[in-house]
This record gives sequence, structure tokens and C-alpha cells, in this order.
Amino acid sequence: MRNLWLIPALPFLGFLANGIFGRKFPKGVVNAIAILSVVASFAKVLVVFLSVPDLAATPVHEHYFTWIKSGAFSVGWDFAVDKLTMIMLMIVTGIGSLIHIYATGYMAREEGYYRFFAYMNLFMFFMLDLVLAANYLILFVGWEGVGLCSYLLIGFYFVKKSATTAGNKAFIVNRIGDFGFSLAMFLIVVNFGTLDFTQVFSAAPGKPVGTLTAIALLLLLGACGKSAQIPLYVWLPDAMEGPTPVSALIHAATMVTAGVYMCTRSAAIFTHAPVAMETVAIIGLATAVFAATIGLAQNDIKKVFAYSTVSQLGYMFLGVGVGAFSAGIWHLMTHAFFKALLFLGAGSVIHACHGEQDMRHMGGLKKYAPWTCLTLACASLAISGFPFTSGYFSKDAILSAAYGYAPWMYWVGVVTAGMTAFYVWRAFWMTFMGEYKGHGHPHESPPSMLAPLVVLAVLSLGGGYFFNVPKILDSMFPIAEGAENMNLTYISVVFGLIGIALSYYMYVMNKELPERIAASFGGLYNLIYNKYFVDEIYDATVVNPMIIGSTTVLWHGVDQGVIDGIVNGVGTESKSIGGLLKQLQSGNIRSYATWVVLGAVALLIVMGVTAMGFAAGVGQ
Amino acid sequence: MDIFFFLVFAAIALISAVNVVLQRHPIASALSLIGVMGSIAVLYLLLGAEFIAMAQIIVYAGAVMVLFIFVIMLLNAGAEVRRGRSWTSQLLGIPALLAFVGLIVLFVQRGFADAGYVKFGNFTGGSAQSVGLALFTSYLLPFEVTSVLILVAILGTIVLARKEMD
Amino acid sequence: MPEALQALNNGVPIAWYLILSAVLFALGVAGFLFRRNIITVFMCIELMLNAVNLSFVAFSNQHKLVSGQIFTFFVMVVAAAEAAVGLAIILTVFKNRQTLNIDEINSLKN
Amino acid sequence: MVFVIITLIKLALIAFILLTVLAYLQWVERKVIAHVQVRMGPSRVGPHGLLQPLADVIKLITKEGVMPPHVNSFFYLLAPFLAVFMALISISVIPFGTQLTIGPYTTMMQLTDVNVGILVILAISSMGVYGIALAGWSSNNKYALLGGLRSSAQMISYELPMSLAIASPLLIAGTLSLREIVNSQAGYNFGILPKWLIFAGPFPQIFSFIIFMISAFAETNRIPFDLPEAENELVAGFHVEYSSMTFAAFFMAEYANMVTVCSIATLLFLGGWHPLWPAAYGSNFVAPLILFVAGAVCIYHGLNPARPLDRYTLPAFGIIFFGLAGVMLVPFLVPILMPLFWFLAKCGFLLFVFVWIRATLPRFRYDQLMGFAWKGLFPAALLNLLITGFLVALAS
Repeated sequence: MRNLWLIPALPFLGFLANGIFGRKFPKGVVNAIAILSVVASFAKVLVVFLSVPDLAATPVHEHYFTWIKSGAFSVGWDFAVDKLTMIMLMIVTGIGSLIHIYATGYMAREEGYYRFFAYMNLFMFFMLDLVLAANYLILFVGWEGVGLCSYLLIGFYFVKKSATTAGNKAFIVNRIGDFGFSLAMFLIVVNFGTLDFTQVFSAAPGKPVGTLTAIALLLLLGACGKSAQIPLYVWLPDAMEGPTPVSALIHAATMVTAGVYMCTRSAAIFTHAPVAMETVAIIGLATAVFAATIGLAQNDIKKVFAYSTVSQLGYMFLGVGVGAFSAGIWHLMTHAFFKALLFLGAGSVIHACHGEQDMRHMGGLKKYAPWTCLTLACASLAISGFPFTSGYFSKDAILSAAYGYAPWMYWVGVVTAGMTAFYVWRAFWMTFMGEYKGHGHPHESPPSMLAPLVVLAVLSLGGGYFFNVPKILDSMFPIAEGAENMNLTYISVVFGLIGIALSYYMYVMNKELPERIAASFGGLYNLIYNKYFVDEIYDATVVNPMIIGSTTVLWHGVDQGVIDGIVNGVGTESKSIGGLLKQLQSGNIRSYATWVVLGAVALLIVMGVTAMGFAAGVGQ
Repeated sequence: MDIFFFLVFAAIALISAVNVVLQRHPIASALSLIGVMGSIAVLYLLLGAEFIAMAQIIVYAGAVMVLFIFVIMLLNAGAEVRRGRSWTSQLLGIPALLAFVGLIVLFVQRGFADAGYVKFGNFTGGSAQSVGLALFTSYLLPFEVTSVLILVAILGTIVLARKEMD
Repeated sequence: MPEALQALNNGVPIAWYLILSAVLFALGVAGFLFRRNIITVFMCIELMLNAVNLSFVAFSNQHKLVSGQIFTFFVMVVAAAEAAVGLAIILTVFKNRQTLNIDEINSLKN
Repeated sequence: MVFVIITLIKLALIAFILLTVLAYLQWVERKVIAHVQVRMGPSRVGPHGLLQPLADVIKLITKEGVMPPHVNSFFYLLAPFLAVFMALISISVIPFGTQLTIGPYTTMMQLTDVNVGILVILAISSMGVYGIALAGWSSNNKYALLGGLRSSAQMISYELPMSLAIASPLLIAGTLSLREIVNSQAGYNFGILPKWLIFAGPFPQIFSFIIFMISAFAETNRIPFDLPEAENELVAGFHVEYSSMTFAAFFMAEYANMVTVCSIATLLFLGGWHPLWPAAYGSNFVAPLILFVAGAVCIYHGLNPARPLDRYTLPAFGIIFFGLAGVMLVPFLVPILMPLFWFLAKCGFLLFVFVWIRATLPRFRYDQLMGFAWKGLFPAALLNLLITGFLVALAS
């Protein structure tokens, strides 16, 4: 018994403490509770890691109590730790701790300080539950929980209409995905009779491919919702309404990768459903390109990184789809490093510019915020796959695997990598180079914010090299050999460098070029700038018809017509009957009582008539 | 022995009950009612329900009736006036009651003629232990519900009292 | 009648308890019907409850089961709660209209 | 038949002793308070006023019983009867000691051993309100009515903490029969610390003991809770209108209640008749020793007297004490007398505490009294019960 339950329980305690009494606490106490609870659970993770010599040989599995039991089917509250889980735990708790520390600095002057940290801790709890889960239902609990927390945190500034609507959007879009997920679970229960991972995966090979494909596709739908893949990615960019630490923790590092994790976890199912794998790969690739193109033309710094998140998630799905699960997880980890860093850096920039998010009003920050500049540079290098940074390793692992699967995928991926490098560096140049075009005096952020930046910078530079996930996960997902083709690596690196150079050329050397390009390719530019009008399309095709239908049919037709009609009819009827009955009511209690007694007597007589036989029978 | 005790206390109970109905002063009725409850408690003892008997005394005689007397004193309620308007009850009441009692006696005579005899000590299931066991195992939910009921009653009383205060 | 005496010797028939409780109940009803003082009426309700309890305990003795006593217990609890609330109501009523005569407390009429 | 006779004998014995004790309790109280207040106290009637109770009784009997006009004489006379009846009846289930064997006959030192004894006590004490309430109501006097209302409210309120405080030792003892409760407290931890319920168990019942004693003060309408008979506000409360024997009845009821609650406290918390330390360490010689010392002191003061009469009275007492000490040492009497002695010693100590408190503390204000009951004692008792139950559940 290694008491895995402690890992999620600690943040939950923090949530309870801050959520219930936080209003009373001074900020220091809130900080202490929030950070300590997460750091403690990180420490617990380390303890587990060190105490288990070989996770591959002996995965820890703990059963706490049976949650649901009906007939042969039973779901227990089980936690399990294998290498995959361990990596996820490390990422979640480690980066979670860093971001909590960062948030104490970033949120220092916000309203509802305690509320923020309560939600963050609650999120940590659900995320850890999701990662530790040993069966689909427990995973689903965490899955829904993180959705709830992301909703709460996106809508954190609930006085802002946009924030609340963004929160609702995220929640509703996720509902679609969760719907798929629950259907998948039903299918699993029907076909496997259990939700327990080990049993399901051991039984998976024997099942018909059609079932597995259906399950896998439904799971994929869920993953698309949570991990913002086409067609359900629309919520993620809007989710940037939330505070930046939230964007970093939930919408970059951990929660949005839950889909990838889930697909990897369900590898046993996916690998036996090639069609599903194909779909995953294509969706991932499409998302990657799509989001990258949108990212090219965004001016809100957080929006840029949001779209880059979407496209990087696309990469991960590509990796999963082409069967390089470990590569996907690797990229998940490195992406967690550098994207968290990007967001935190963006937060620091926004902090420096007094809440300004539009890059056109920034610039020249490198002399005001040198540390931020430096760390962001590291992150940008990493994301654009600069040699020997973390992104370089993971992205190449995916791309080479993709090449082994289908060359065209590789090429598209490489181009996307170039675009990624371009827009990330564009953001970098626009922010840090040139003259400061904003208002007020920009300033460097407090050390409590810089320290996590530095740590993450180190990780995003060296992370990929030090944590070679494919080797770690070799026991679970054997590396597809033969794909070690250095030329592919060179090509992708070259594309990345081209992107960087191009952005430097366009946004530092001669700045009027972008406008001209935008002008010349007006139509295309507008298309990209307006994110392909996807939101509008969804509104036109899905949302509005639904609203109209429910107003006309359900509201006016069913509700007012039928239900109200029935209710009113009953009301009038009873009124008229009561009019008859009220003659009996003399308003005198004792006469009522008399009637009651008479009724009793009548009842007794009836009883007597019916039961005399019985009575006689007993009598003898 | 049993028969003797039963007759004595049944007689006390009946006389006191009649007294409850006939006495025109509330205090007198209340005291007679205490008499009824006390004798019923003794009958419980004869029936082997010692815990319930004690609870009867503590709850009814010790708490409920004290409340009654308390209220009677507080309102300083005098003997009631001879005025009534309820002809239904006056006319129908007595025959209805007589019919009621008659029928029940008939049925009981018929149905429970050989339902067995009550002898002191031949049923010892009424000890506090067994009652408690039954209460906290098979009747746990009703028990909790009654606690909620009592809570509600307390709240209601407080609200009424406050309204009555201002 | 020696055998009758013999019968008496081996205890009290359950039926007697039941009849006693029926009569007590009827007396309670009578009080409810013929008394005007609201407190007395309330006491008569308590009397009825007691009568019913008696038959419950008698049944529990007949079947040698404790359940009947549990039922009595619950009835007692309910009666206690009812007494508290009812008396509070009576106090309020008296405060508002200085009477305890139930025939004069008829705001619900018409 | 033998059983009936023995019971009757016990009944007579207990009644006689109890009434005497009640009478003399009041003498003791006056004496103690007097000495606390550096007075002599009753000293005229008999040596050291020892015959004072007798004189009081005679006085009360011979006084004229006045019945105020316009009272309902039935209730007016019923009230004191109820009070004293309820007060005296509860002694019948209290065990004083282990069993007593005379020749072929063996009997418990107790009138009746009911196996729901403690519930009986609770029931009777809850009935005790009626006497007072009825007295207050029926004597047709505002002060009396106020006193009656107050006392009934007070007794109802303090019954809850009392019952809760009683409940927690019952949890540990696991029985409702007083005798078995006492037996469950036999024995010693580490051979020296007695297993009384205020020491022993998974959770020492010291708190519930304190709560019990406080609410006992309130139940018996003693200072600091003697609101019903607050002389200076409601001349004498519920018994303002009562004169001769009826007044004596209330008086007796109060003292009888004191005795009852003290013996209950002794049985529930102080281990009944179990000595403070094992007989192996000579607890049997405490009583003789005390008596011997008392006798010696008496002799000494008799030899050089402070007052003229002491020359004769104190040596007499000294002789009596020596005699008693001797009796206590008789081997075959020891197993009978020692439990009795310890029980009486504990009861006497608690009674002394009652008197002591009366001589020491002022009176509460009425709202303070109620607030204390509902906001202070009741939650405390509830908490204590919860903790006890939890620990008992853990321990079992």
C-alpha cells in the first residue's frame, strides 16, 4: 500500500481549506496552502517514483472501495501507476507547482484571490485523479472534473461577459466530446463487461475490429473535445479569457493533453482499429496545419499561443495516430515545458504592459524585461524545433514516425513546423524588438514569477534530452525501428530555421512588409485573420437552428400549448369540483371529527362483512 | 397475579380517561391524563416492554404533560364555558362512538379469541438492549428521519415563539 | 367454573388489552368531539395516541417481536414534537384572540 | 413469603434511616454554613443543637396549617404530597452495598433491583416537577405562580444535560441496572487507581460528572440555582403559601432529592461502594481510623473543654466513636460494613459539597440560568456524549 490516494487528496484538502475558509485567510496563508498542497503532492509523486524500483515490472495498483456494483459488473475506486502514469504525474504536479508559484505573483492584485487558488487546487485534484485512474469511469470523473474547473477558471472574471460566454462555450463544446466518451464507455461495458483498464486491454485483441473501431472513434471524439482538435477546437482560443496561469496550466500543459493521454492509455484498443488510427492521424495533422495558419495572423499574444497549442496538440495526435504513442507522450511532455513557459512568459509580458495583450501595442520589451525576453527566447527556440532543444527531439520523433507511416504526412508536418516557428518568432519579435508602443511604463515581473520561468526555460532547453520518453516507455510502446533517418531531421530543422529567419526579416528588418502582404493577399489574409469564420459557420449551422427550434417548437408549442394547457385544465376542473365540495365544510372541527368517526365506523362494517369468514375461522 | 394487576391498572386507566373527558378544568384533565399514562406504563411493564414503559413515563408524563401544564398555567386557563354550536357532533357523536367501540370489541372477540395470553416474564424482548438494537439496525432510517422531524419541530416552535414575542 | 379460573391463571388474554385500548381511544375521540377547550382537545389527541400505543405493545407481545415497541417509540417521538409545536400554536392563538374555545377559532371558515 | 417480610423490614429500616438522615442533614447544613460564616449555628437544643431537628419537626407539626382563600384545595393539598412522594420513591431502586446475609436469608442492600433502574430514577425525577408546578399554580398567588413556572422551566431545561451526562457513563458500563453499573466499576488500574467511571473507561467521565453535579444543583433547586424560591425576589417562590406540614413536605422533598442525586452520582461516577484503593493496601482500616481519631479528638476536647457542657458531652461522643471503630474492626462485619461505609462516605462528601456551595456562591439571574443550561451545559454534555460514544466504539 503506497497510499496513492494522497497524491490527489492533498490538493483537494487545499481546495477545501481555501474554498471554505479562504475568504477569511490573509493572502500569505492562501498562498501557503495552495502551493504547499501541490508541492507536497509532487513530493509524494517523487516518493512513489523512488520507492518503486521498476514500474514496468511492478505497476502499483490500489483498490480503495467498490463504487458501483450491479450483478457481475462492478467499478471500484482504483488507482494505478505505471510508467506512463508516472510521467504524467511528474508533468502535472511539477509544472502545476511551478505555475502555482508563478500565480501567487501574477494574481497578487486580483479580486477573489482565494477563489482562484481553490479552483486551481480542485483542478489539480481532478487532473491527478484522471491520470491515476485505473478504469475508465474514474478517469471520466477526473475528465469531467477538469472540465468543470476549466469552466470555472475561464469564467474567473465573471463580471466580463466575454469571459462567461467563453466559459460556457468551453463547457458546451466539451459536452459533445464527453457525450462521445460516455458512449464509448457504454460500448466498452457492453462488449467487455468491465471498465478496468487491464482487463479491457487484455481482452481487446480478441474483439471484432468493428467494435474496437467504434469504441476508438468515440473515444477520439471525446479526446477531440478535451484536446481541442478539429472540429471541436473552437473553445480553446476563447478560453484565453481566463487568467494567464490558467491558460498555462490547464489550456496548455495539462488538461488539453488529457485527450492524448487517454488515447495513449487506450493504445491497446487503437492499435487494433487501424481505421481509427488513420482518423486520429488525419485529424491531428489537419488540426496542426489549420491552427498554424490561423496563428500566422493573430495579434493577441495569448491567441497566438492558443492556436499554437492547438496545432501542437495536433502534432501529438499525429504521433498517436501514426502509432508512435511514446513520441506523442514525449511531445506532450516537452510541449508542457515550453508551452507553459510561453504562456507564463506571455503573462509576464502582459503583466509588464499593464494588461495589454495586443502585440501591436508592445515591442522593445527586451530592455525592460530582460529575463522574460531570455526565457521566452528559449521557449520559442524549443517550439520551433531548434537543434537539441526539447522540441527538436519530440517533434522529430513524431515526424519521422509519420514518415514511416505516410510520407505526405511528414511533409505537411514539416511545413507546419515552419509555420509554427514563423508565428512564434513573429510574436517574439513584435513583443521584444523595436520601440515600446504601449502606454505606461513597462516593468520586469517579480521574482516569484521569474523563478518558474527560469526553471521552465532550463527544462524546455534540456528536457527533451534528459527525459527520453521513448526509451522510458520502451517496455510499453516498442520504438518503431528503421525510422532513424537523419535527413528527415535536417529537413525539419531547416524548415524551422527558415520560419525564424522569415519572421525576423518581416517583423524586424522591414516592418511594412506584412501590411503589404496582407493587402495583396487580402482575401486569404481576412480568411486567416477571422479564423476561417469557423465560429460563424458553427453559429449558422448548429447553434442558431437549435435556438430557433427550441423557441418555436419546444417553448411555444410544447410548453405553452400542451403542458400549460393540461395544468390550467386541471386547475379549473379542481376548482369546479371544490365548489361542489365546499358545501360540506362547516368550518367546525368537531363536526369534521364526527364525520371521520362515522367514516371509521363504515369502514369497520365493510371490514366486518368481508372478514367475518376469517374471523370465524380464527374463532374456532 | 397478572389478572389482578391488569384489572387494577386498566380500571385506573379507564377512570382517569373518563375523568379526562368529563373534568371541566384543564389542569384536572391534565392530571387525569397523567394517571392514564402512568397506568398504561404499568401495563407496558406487564407486557414485558420495560424500556418503553420508562420512556412512556419520561417522555409523556415527564416532558409532554409538563409542557401542557406549563401552558395551562401560562394562559391561566379556567374552567371552560358551556357553549357549543356543533350539532353534528352532539347528535351523531355518541351513537357513532358506541358503534365504533361495539364493532371493535366484536372483531377483537372474534379475531383474537385465542391469540394467546399475556403472562409477565414470558416475553423479555423489551429490554433496552433489544429495543436499541432493533432501533439502530433494521429501523435506522426511520430513526434518523424522526430526528429530522424533531429538528423541524424545534425550528417551528422557535419561529412561532418569536412571532408571538414581537 | 374451574377451567375458566384455570384460564385466568395462565395470564391475561391479549384481547383484553386490545379492547382496553379501543375503549381508551374511543374516550379520546369523545373528548375531541365534546370538549371546547383547545388544550383539552389536544390532550384527548394524546390520549388516543396512548391508546394506539397500548395496542402496538400488546401486538408486540403477541408476536414476541420488538417491532411493535419500536413503533410505539416512534409514535412517542412524534407526539412529543407535535405537542411542542401544537402548544406553541395554541400560545400564539391565545395571544392573538384571547380565547381557547375552538368554536371561536374559525378563521378558516368561508 | 420470606421475601415479602424481608422487603418490609428493609422498607421500614430504609424509611426510618432516610427520614432521620433528612432531618439531620438540615442540622448539618445549618452547622456547616454557620461555621463557614464563623457562627456557632444551632446550639441551644441539646448538646451542639443535636436535638434541633426534633424541635423543628415538633414545631412544624404543631403549627396551624393555613389554607389561603380561593384556592383549589384538592390541588393545593395534592402538590406537597406529590413532591415528597416523588422525592422519596426514587430511593427505592438505589443500592447501598453488596448483599447481606443473616443466617439462612440473603438479600441485596437495596429495596428493589430493577434492571432499568437508572431509567426509573430519571422518570421519577422528571415527575418531580409536578409537585412544584402544581403548588405554584394552585396556591393562587403571583409570586407562587412565578416560582412554579420558573421551577418547571428550570427543571425541564436541566433535565436534558442531566440525562445526557448520565448517558455517557451508561455507554461505558453497558447496562442500565445500577447494581451492575457499580459492579462494572470494580477493580483497579495498575492495582491502585480505581476503575471508577470518572477515572476509567476509554474516556474518563470527569466532564459528565461535573455536568451532572451542576444540573443536579438545578434539579434540586439549590443555590446557586434556587430561583423558584428566591427569597428576595419572590418572597419564597412556589411554597410561599404553604405553612405547617405541607411546608415541611416541600422541605423534606428538597433534601430527599439531594440525597438521591448524591447517591446517583456516587453510583454512576464514584464507583458506588468500591473503596478508593484496594483492601490489600488497607482501605478497610480507613473507617475505624477516622472514627478513632474523631473519638480521640472528642476525648481531648472533653478533657480541656471550651464550654461547660463539653466536659460531659464530648467524652460521651468519644466513647461512641471508639465503639463504632471497634465494630468496624469485627471481621465478619467488615464485608457488610465497608461497602456501606464507602458508599455513605462518598454520598456524604457530595452532600457536603452541596452545603459548601450554598454557603459560598451567590444566586444566578434567571436569564443567565436558562442561557447557561441551553448554551453552556447542553452542548457540553452533547459533545461529551459524542466523544464518549466514539471512543467506546473505537475501544470495543
